[in-house]
Amino acid sequence: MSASASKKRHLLGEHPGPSTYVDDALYDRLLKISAQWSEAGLAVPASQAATVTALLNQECRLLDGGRFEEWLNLFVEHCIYWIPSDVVPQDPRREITWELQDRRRLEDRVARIRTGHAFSQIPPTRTRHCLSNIEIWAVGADELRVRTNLTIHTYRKGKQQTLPCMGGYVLQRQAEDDWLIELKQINLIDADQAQGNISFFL
Amino acid sequence: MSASASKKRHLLGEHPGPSTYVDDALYDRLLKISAQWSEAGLAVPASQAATVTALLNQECRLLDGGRFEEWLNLFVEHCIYWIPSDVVPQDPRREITWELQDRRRLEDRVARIRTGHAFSQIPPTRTRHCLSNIEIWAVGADELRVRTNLTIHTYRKGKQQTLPCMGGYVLQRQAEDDWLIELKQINLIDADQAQGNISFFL
Amino acid sequence: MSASASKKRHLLGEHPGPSTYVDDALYDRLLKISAQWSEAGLAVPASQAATVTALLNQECRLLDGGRFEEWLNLFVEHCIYWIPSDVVPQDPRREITWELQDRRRLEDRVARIRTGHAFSQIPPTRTRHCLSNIEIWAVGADELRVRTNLTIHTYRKGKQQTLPCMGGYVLQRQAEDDWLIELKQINLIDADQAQGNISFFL
Amino acid sequence: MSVTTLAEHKRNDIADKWGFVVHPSRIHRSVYTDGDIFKREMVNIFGSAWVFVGHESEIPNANDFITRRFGGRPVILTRDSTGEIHVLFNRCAHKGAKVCRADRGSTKMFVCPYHAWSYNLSGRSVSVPLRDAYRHHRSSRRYNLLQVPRVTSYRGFIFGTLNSEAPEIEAYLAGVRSPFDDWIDRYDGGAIVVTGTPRYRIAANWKFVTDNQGDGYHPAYSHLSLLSMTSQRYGADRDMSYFGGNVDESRMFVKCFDNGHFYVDQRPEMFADSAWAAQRPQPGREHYEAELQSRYGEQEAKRLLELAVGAGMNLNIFPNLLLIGNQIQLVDPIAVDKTDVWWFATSVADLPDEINTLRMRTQEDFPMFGEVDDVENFEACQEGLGIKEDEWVDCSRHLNSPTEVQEQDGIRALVTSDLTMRTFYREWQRLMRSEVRIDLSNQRQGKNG
Amino acid sequence: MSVTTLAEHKRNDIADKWGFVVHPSRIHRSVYTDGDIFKREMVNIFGSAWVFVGHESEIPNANDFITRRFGGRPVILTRDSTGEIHVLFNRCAHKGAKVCRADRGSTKMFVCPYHAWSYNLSGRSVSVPLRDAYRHHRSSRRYNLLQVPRVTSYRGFIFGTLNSEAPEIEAYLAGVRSPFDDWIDRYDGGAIVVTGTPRYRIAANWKFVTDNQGDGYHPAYSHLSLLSMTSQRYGADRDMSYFGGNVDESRMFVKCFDNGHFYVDQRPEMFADSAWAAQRPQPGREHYEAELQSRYGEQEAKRLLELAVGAGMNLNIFPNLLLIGNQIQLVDPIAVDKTDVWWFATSVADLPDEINTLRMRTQEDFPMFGEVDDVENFEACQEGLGIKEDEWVDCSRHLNSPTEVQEQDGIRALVTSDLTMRTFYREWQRLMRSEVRIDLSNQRQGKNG
Amino acid sequence: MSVTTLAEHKRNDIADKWGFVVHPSRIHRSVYTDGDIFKREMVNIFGSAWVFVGHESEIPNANDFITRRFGGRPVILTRDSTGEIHVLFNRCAHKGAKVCRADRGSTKMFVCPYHAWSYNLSGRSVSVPLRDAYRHHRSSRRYNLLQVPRVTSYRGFIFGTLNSEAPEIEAYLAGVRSPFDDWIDRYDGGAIVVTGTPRYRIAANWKFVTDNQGDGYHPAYSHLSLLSMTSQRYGADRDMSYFGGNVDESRMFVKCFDNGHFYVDQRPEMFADSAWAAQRPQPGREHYEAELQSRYGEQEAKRLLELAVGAGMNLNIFPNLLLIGNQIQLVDPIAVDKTDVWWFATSVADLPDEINTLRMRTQEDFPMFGEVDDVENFEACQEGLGIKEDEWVDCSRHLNSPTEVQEQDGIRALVTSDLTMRTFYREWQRLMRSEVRIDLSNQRQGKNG
Ligand code: FES
Ligand code: FES
Ligand code: FES
Ligand SMILES: [Fe+3]
Ligand SMILES: [Fe+3]
Ligand SMILES: [Fe+3]
Repeated sequence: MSASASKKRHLLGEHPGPSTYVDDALYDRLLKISAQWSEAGLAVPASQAATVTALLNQECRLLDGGRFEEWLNLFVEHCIYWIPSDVVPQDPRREITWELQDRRRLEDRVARIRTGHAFSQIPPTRTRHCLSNIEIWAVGADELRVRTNLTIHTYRKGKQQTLPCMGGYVLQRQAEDDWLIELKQINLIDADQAQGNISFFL
Repeated sequence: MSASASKKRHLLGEHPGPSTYVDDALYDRLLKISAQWSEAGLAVPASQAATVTALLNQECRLLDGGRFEEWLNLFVEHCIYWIPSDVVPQDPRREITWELQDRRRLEDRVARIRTGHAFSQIPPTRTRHCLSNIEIWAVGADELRVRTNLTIHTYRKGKQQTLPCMGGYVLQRQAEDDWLIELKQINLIDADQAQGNISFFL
Repeated sequence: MSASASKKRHLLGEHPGPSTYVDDALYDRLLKISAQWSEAGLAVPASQAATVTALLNQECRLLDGGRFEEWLNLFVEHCIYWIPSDVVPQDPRREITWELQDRRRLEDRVARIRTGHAFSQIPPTRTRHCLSNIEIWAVGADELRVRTNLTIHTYRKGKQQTLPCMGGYVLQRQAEDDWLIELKQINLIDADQAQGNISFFL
Repeated sequence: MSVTTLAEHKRNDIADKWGFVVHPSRIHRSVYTDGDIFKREMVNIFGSAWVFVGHESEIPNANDFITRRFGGRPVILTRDSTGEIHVLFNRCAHKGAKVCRADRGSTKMFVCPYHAWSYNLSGRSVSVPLRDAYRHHRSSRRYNLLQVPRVTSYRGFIFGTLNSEAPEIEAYLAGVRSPFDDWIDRYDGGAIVVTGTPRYRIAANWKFVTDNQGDGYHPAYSHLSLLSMTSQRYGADRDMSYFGGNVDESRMFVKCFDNGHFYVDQRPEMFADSAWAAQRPQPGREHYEAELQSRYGEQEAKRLLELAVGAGMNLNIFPNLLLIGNQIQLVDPIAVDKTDVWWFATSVADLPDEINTLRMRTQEDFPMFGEVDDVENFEACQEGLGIKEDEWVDCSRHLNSPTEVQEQDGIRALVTSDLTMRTFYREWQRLMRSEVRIDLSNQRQGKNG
Repeated sequence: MSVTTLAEHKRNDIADKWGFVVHPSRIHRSVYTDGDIFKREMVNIFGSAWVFVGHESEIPNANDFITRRFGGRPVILTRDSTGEIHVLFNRCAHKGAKVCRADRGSTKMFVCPYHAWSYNLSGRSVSVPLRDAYRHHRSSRRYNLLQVPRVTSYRGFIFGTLNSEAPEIEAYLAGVRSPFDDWIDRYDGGAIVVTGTPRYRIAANWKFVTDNQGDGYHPAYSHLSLLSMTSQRYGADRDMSYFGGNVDESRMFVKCFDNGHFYVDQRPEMFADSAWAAQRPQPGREHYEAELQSRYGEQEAKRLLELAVGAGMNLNIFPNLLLIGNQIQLVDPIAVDKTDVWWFATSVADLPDEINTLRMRTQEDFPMFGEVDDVENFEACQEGLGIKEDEWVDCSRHLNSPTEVQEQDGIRALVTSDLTMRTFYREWQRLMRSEVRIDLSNQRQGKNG
Repeated sequence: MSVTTLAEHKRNDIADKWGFVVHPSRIHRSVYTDGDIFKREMVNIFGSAWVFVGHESEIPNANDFITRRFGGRPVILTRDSTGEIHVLFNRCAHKGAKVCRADRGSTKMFVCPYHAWSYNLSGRSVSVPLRDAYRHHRSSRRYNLLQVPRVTSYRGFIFGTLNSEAPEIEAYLAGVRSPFDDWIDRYDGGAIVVTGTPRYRIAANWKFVTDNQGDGYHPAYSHLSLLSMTSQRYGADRDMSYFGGNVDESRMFVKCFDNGHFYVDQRPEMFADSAWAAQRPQPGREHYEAELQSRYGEQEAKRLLELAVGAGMNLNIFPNLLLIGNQIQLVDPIAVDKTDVWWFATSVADLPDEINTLRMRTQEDFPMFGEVDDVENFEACQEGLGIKEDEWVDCSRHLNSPTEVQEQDGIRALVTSDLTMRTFYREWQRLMRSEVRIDLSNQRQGKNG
């Protein structure tokens, strides 16, 4: 488990401060990262792979358990959660997405669910986030990229669904062997098609 | 492959002896274990993880191959196979389960299929047991816990289904690097909902 | 990534030379290999497992990206791609398969798609090849066997499907830590049942 | 346009369709396969008979609720703040949204998530936001949920009917009341408590389940794997072995009553000696057996252990309540070829924990070892009856047999007799023939009392 | 056979079915649940009214095309080589194959993949291989694709109708034209450009979406989570907080027009002070705000930022075009209980990039924070209306209220009035009552012009 | 209620519906899309014509069986202990369960898993447990399975019919018998053996498959990818290249017969020179070619290799048997828009193993390289025909062409002529017009012989 993550930094419901990190440089970076998922770099050493895999397993486990505040703690302060609405993700400045959230709005999403009146999640969508084909490589000393096949099985109101996705993660080093998530990008297999209730966290 | 497992200890059809290990202490232990799947402990070393993963892969492979007698040999003598009927598993002394089997009744289940008249399994449900998000940690010197996302794909009578589950295993050490399964707990994503034909082994 | 694979050896569209390696010896070998997937051998060391897993992840990634020429480069010259039409694969000399392709015909398959008129793949089937339960063992010094559960999620024309398969790979050593695929065998869970549009690469 | 067969052709021409499809010795396949007949059943059967909805122990406290289907209609089974039980239509009086989205829970009121019209657990309107805009509605009952107008609990079993002319429940139960009471009274006043309601979804018409409930002919064959495995592993003369051979010569029997009810009595065989001794072993059997013996002594332990096995009766209370072993089954039709079967497990208050623990494991036996094969056969029947040219389901076993005995409260027959089916379909036919109009409009008129 | 209720029974007997199901104060459940009514809607509503198909900016250049459904019919929206717009039936004139298999693209012609009959983007036949074998076809128009005979663009919004007697679009829009123009003219001539068309599939009848569009009663309740979260995290008096309390006392109102159109005007509240200031914060808000202020100065930045929030109007242009905030909605019925709702996001040409970037993030707010709960309620209504015994959907809010004001071009009413629904269904009823015959056979006769 | 078009409106009014939907030059879309028409087809076509069920080599030995569908009905194709072939309804005579749950196998009898009524492979009752209780059934035939009353093998091809008045199979085959014999006799008496029956499920009406079988117009276009790839990689003049250009000037032709049968003859082109030489290469081609040459010499090897490629004929034997290349196709309708197409691969007894190995690889070529595109087009037609306003499927190609030649046993026409479709639908129309009543009740009367 990430050491940084275990320090709880956010209480939802506080008045969140301004969000200034979502600028053109960030959008440019997102586009560049997005285009790079098609090639994996040199695999990291096994021990690092184990650390990273543990982090992602935890991420999935927290989501599946509905522990969204703890889940948010796995992300760096200046994080992005991105679900493009096209199969080849376009520049989110010029095309709408399913979701492109900064930390503040991720917290809004969690806070909404916690009001007890988020009817689209009453009852909640049950999920099982399954990772496979995990490829991990370093970009510089303090950044890791993780490309996965993320298969999300869901159940709600008598209906079971499978959402096959590419799950792309960018991790930032917090300490020697301690990483947090900067970016979680989810490419739905049918990103450009009609979606049902996707008001849970993918 | 587990060294212990390769020693065949049971011939089905013999008159099974009494089963005395299912007592209140065991039920208490099951409840405690069940509540602990939400947190993974410190990951075991890579070499141990490889041994355990090999055991679980074998378990899946034997099930998918319909080799149930060999599959039973992967379990310790005093084993439990548990499929709760609620999303948050309740005390099986006070709430019915889909299955809570000791070794004797697991053998009954296999023996039934082997009679050639188990119509619910004629033809057999074809399965593909897929493991992901494997987290392994030790509890003391001789016990391991393994938490997985167990996705079971099935095919029978023209119908394909996917059963997303949490698969929780408790392993007991038999020798230095040799483990067998004490508990296999399967939490169906829709454990509290109507089930179709689940008369195969999950 | 496989060093050998990065050397592009084939340009589709050239007049392919004769194919002489598909002979009775090869068919006998295929049958023998096919019968051996039910038992995994001794797992290879972790570092080799990492190399192999990287190769297979790349294979999946290239398929999912529609990069079929690069994908072909992951196969040895004398390769086979085999999808039996029965649950227990029969001798392909005496029973038809869904596909049993040598390199030449695999190239034909790719070339067909590249004509721009392969209507069964207009639009293309979107795929997500997910590997789990990976078991890797050596057979002699220069051959590896890899048994996987290969779950292929697809999307096309508004319809999502899951194809649960046993994916069996035989790898041949090209250099010290460099392997290519000799055989990819895909056992569909419902190999003996009616199939829809499977004109993509499984 | 798609008439195939002479018989179907005839059916279209004849006046008494229901007389045609239900014949004393056979049932027409369309009764199981025709979507229009199914739709009529939801009105004429489930809108007319007393329908089983749930058990009081599922909503033990004031403000408890669970959701169910009532002949396909989404309903909420509630216990209101005064303890009274209601079966509310889960349908907002405003624009029709389901007001309750949970499977179960406890609440003072349901607030419709769309415009916040709210209702208490009696179905009465609590508030309508900005209600002034509805001054034209003359009755304040306009804002109530509709509900099943007659709801009753027969000793913990909750029934409801949409039929204002239905007889009282006791009269409705007729002769089956006595074995029903037997089933309930087995524990010297110990109250039955539902401890889990697993559900199976089956791809077959709901009446295959009720047909099977009275079918003493099938166990030796449909449950052959169970019987074989048991005798292989545990020797002869174990549980259910009495269904082998010529079972009609056994001491078991069926008994059929008015209004479509019947039951099968296995007790004369099952409890001839010790049912506990004959039972396939449950997990923990020997441990808890020893525990009980040491605590209560041999004899009392023996008595108690006999309560850890099934009741030895298969009751069918028309149309959708079955009692089988220690379990309560609710048959819940979803479509002509789709049914949910709810298996309510039961514990008994005041019995030792050990007995209730054993009961849990006992009640997991038959569903996994036996019922699964029956369900496979129901689904195989549904498929087979898809063939139009083979039209009839036989229910003529022991037809007009001299072995039938007219007793005071019903007819007793051999255990493999199809008299059970004939009894069920006679009532079914009567109801399907009738013209049913359900009118609940008075619930929205006048004053909230 | 499956008539349940008195009202349904009556409906079968009465002459004016459409008069029965649409009543001034209530709508019958079958309007939302009956598959036959749905089929008729595809002809009588979507075959008769002006149907919204797409926006010109989706096919900006000659030879561009996208595919859509037109009341269920697969169509291709094209801009031909001369720039003219067509709505072609995606159905080969030969044996009926879909000729276009892509969702969008640019091409000179569609070549049918089966026998290579080809068509230009006007639907005209380009070539028929070995055409000699068809000498008996007298008209060369025999080889054309059929198309929606009347297609028009109202200021970028493309409508088509199968009805040769439909009025011109301007007349059809009637009073809604003025707020529609307002919506379009918000940017001093800056052109609206569609930047993405995400789609949601909902398990509910399409009219729940249009009903909701004019429903000023629901926001305080259906969007309670959004309002609570906003006030918890960002304080009172933020976006949409004006829907709380007695919203009928707010300055907002609805206005209803001929031909089924209406709109809800939130602008009096939303833009009372700064809508931008009240907006829940978007990702990048503070950065881009600072950027704009430093580039354009405080005041111009303020003006511009007000264009990064929604328009404050909910327009309903009968039957399937909605304008909501900055987004265009196309309501696309698939089955009686299945609908796709397309949400076209918009940018504005000539506005600074920063504003358009902020607009993207603004337009991601409501779909994920608000609409999802409405959709949940639509689906809950679809389920609830499955109950036959509770037959009516209420639309009587502020019925015949003295607060209604007949203005020159329409009727103005309180913001929670169901007058919007009543307006919609009056037109719906008129069309459903009529006998519609669609005859496009002339398109295949005579000479290609 | 949902009538859309003038033509549909007219259809509802006219007496001769079947005359309307099948016109000499066009077929109405409803023939492919109307569920009621499909249901009638299962009776009037599949209950009346000789239906192909399977090949003798699939059940080579006494007691072998396989399961199939017969116009939707689940059947068992058996070879009984005396070697006689039966097509049994897979439906128990008791309560209707499918008695056989396996896809194939070998057994002495089927024991119904529900109550163990058992049947031999002739469909005759073997035993009924505790049969005494059925004394009232007068005939022992009451306990038999129903079966297709007339079953015949034409040279290994098994056909059955429910029509007691059907002509003998030879008369039924009429003119197609001769090319059918040609196909069978290609191997100098070498017997055809089925070696695998892969099945494709397609989302389209079954008749698109039969229409396509006689369609010599489509290959150059629908199979363009195959032709392009082949010429790119292997040069011009390879397999099927003769479908390019004006194929009507080729030596190929179609020939149409009574009773809906027809065939397309490609042999004049395909075997003009060496078909083997022109064939796209199979895996192992060069190895086995060399092997055969060294074993049998150049000339005999050449002769043998010509048997490793397809037969160059497309036969359609009404309604559901197609021969294409070396493969047998069984067209198996499931729903109006869902069809299984079985592709039986064939080996030939007595041919060298090398040839049969090559045949396997040859038979894997077209399904994956060609058929997949046709299927895509069938499904695209099914979608396109969903549009009600464009009503007709054209089948007028070379209508009334002077190039048609009436020969003794049939009419010969140009290879792209739609005469094949016109032939099929003339028979289809005749059968759909008739009133078919299937009565198998006599099978349950009298004595088991
Ligand atoms: S639908 Fe329930 S309050 Fe409006
Ligand atoms: S169907 Fe389009 S060209 Fe034939
Ligand atoms: S249904 Fe076959 S034996 Fe009873
Ligand atoms: Fe039973
Ligand atoms: Fe809303
Ligand atoms: Fe073809």
